[in-house]
Amino acid sequence: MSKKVYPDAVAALAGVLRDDMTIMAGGFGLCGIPENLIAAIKLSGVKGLTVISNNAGVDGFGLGQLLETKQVAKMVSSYVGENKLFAQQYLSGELELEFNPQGTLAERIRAGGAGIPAFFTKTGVGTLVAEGKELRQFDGETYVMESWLRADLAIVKAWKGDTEGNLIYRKTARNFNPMMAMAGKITVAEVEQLVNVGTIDPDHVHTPGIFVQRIIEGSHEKRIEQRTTRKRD
Amino acid sequence: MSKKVYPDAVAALAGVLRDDMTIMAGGFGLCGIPENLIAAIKLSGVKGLTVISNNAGVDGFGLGQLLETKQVAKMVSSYVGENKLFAQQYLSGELELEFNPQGTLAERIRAGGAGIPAFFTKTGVGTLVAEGKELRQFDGETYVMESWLRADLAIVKAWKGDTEGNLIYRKTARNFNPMMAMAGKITVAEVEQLVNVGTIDPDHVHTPGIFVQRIIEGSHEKRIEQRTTRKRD
Amino acid sequence: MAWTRDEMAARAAKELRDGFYVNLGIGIPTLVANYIPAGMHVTLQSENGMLGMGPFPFEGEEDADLINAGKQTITELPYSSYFSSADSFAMIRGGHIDLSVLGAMQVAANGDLANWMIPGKMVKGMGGAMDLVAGVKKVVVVMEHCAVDKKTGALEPKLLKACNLPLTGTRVVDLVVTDLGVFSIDKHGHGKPTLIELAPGVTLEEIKSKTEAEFDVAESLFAA
Amino acid sequence: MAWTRDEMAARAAKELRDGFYVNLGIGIPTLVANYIPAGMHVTLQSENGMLGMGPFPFEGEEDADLINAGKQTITELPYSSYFSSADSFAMIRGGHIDLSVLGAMQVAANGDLANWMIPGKMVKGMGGAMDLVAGVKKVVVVMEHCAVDKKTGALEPKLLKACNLPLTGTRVVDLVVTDLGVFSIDKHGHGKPTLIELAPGVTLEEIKSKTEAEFDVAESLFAA
Repeated sequence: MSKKVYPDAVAALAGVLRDDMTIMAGGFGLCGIPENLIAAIKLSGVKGLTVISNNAGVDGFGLGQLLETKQVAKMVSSYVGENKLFAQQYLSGELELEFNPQGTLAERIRAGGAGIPAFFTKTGVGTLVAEGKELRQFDGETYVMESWLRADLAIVKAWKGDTEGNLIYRKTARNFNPMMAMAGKITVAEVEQLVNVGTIDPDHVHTPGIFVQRIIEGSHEKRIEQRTTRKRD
Repeated sequence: MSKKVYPDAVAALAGVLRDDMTIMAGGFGLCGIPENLIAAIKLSGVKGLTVISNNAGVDGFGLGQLLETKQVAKMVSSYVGENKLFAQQYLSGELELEFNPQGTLAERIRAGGAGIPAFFTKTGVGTLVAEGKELRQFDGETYVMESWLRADLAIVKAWKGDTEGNLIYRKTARNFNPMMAMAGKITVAEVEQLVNVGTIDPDHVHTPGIFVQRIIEGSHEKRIEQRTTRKRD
Repeated sequence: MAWTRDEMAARAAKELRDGFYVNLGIGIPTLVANYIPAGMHVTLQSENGMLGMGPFPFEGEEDADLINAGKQTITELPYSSYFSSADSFAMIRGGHIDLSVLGAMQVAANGDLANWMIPGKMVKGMGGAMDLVAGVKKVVVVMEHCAVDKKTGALEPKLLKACNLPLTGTRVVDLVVTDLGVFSIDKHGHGKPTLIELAPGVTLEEIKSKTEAEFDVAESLFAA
Repeated sequence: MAWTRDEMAARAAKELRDGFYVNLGIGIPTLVANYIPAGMHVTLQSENGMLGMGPFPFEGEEDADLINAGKQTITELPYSSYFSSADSFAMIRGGHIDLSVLGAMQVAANGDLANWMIPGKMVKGMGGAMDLVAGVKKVVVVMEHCAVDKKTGALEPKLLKACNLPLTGTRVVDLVVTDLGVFSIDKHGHGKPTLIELAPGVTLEEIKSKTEAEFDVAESLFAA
């Protein structure tokens, strides 16, 4: 067995978690979230977390679970609309919140993984998001400087992973996971299917194993947030 | 037939080429270069080109062919060591040359495609590469600001492509092709196998069709620059 | 008679062109997909990481790994592709998407857009809206012409001289489709918006009385 | 007796650790791959877009689509992966590669490195060298201790007080392996390089005479 493979989420996070750390958590809504690793963080009781995640889960599922236990001190997100507990804790001042435009959030995380401390973007110029940030003209247009995001720990969810940490994602469950895998000092991945090396075509790898320090196989509820369907004719 | 599919390289470049334009050309060495499109540019006789490409081909093959005909006014590259004609034209002042570190070149091209006019990197700080560029400290380290690169035309080579322009590359022939596809005002792709939509697994697409305006199927010599082998035991 | 939600969507769909890559926001903009003319090839982008968004799945065929930016279950098409959020917004920010259709709380005469935040209310976040309006080549807003004050029932114009809500972007809107008519916006210049269409039965007087922004009226409307 | 090229590579290989991701330059650094200890798992990166670089192919099995950064035909391994140049240098610049072994024209006492350009000669370009030395966690230089002046035959030291060739990076080298010995560099501080090993039969006097930079000598060398 490769040294990257751990038996379960609790084992994979052993020695990694501490109070007041910064954690990136992959997923968009409830799609592609590291369910098992979130549960293990809840179990650990670690507190004062800064969590970087596009969304905050829903009440009782996903990151919503870490709000229930008040383990989260600050969220960095682009949209938190689906979570009543979040609103409550935010309005009462228990929870700090930093909104980033979704694309700026994604690019800040990529920059963190790619060794780029800052970059310029048009997104948010002239809005609250640009307040206090450096503006600059390029080719006659105004851009705002945004800085990288990095984390002590990144938790990501993939479809398949091999024992060297090579990951492939499935459909729109990819979302923020690949960049977060790059931006964590330590990255722990959970996959639906842990496979031997040689199983994944090297041309199909989405996240090369270099970005994954620990990996587990887990079972996933994969809850659907908005079940929309059409009638058969 | 999709509106993106053209019968050959000459047809695919019709109405696109003009003197003094900037062209990005994918490939690393002779690996993954758009052979047919380069040949069509040679045939067109278009002159005064600025060519952005990691390398400049070899004498008589790849971009080397456009040097023979003196169609290139300037190269933006990271390494041009394999080309005697290049050296000759450069030393005689016929050819302008801008060296970029390979990673800076790759990132500048990605930035061009991603709408990021400038970013900071550690690469090149304290060297000739950083001269005249803005330096800035982040977290106590010095970085240099680099700007985006965009092109009037990007020519790229992929393994398979479908009629909507979705591309997949093969092994290390991927290299600069995906970023260049993003950074061209018009991107023309040549592939070894043009397939119908539905043939490529949507999870395996490397370059989504949105980045490809025209596509051709061509045959490829795929010359090997350094044939290194080992003996069978 | 003012346009229905579907009629507004159908009007926005007239901005589509063959070969366009398009991002549709939540609400009325989503309905635009139903009005893509037959024979026209339009590819829908979903900013959570997909090109070639298909219709809702048949019951029982929902896939938790396949959702749109509104978190609704969807399907793929033969020419679909998936990519990361960073790649998705590289596509958006880099100007590769031809058209974005989205809703608004307020639009100003100069193209300023407010659609994400009401101070004092719980704020849900801007999601990808700021990136879309900053990056997409053409931005079409589809909205009710006026908001209704929930307490007083008074009509509040949404096409304003200047937005008073926090902005999503400055000088970003190209076209506004409301239930009463259509305005083109001179977002790069200093001209007024131009009313270019009126919903059937809506008078110039009515739309003027419900619009705070000053606007010009296209000659074609006088002719009609 | 000075170390051979293979012995220098073998010495550099002692810097490898189990689980390391490593980038090897062209020339002697490439030989390091032959000295990875049995049982140690080391993954080789090729900056043109590959992790898990395998050995040269058998004759007749060369693949034009599968080359390393030196443009040599290579093979893949069961755990290989391919990626774009942008992703490859994101990996390098982002500090994810543990060790880089590369050649040098000159190294300065403070870790400055020159290995890409001789003014007045035709310049081939820096390729990925500047990115590697700026981004990789640990940089090991393997080089002949002296260059030989082609005209006069005189020996020219390469470990200098300061480089006089254009730099590849400033304060980037951690360790220098030459045919005469091994020096550790205090690249983040102001200390001198420390000679930590001597090739068998090489005297302190010889190496001093062939080194321009001042250096300390590790105590362990006196003990020996």
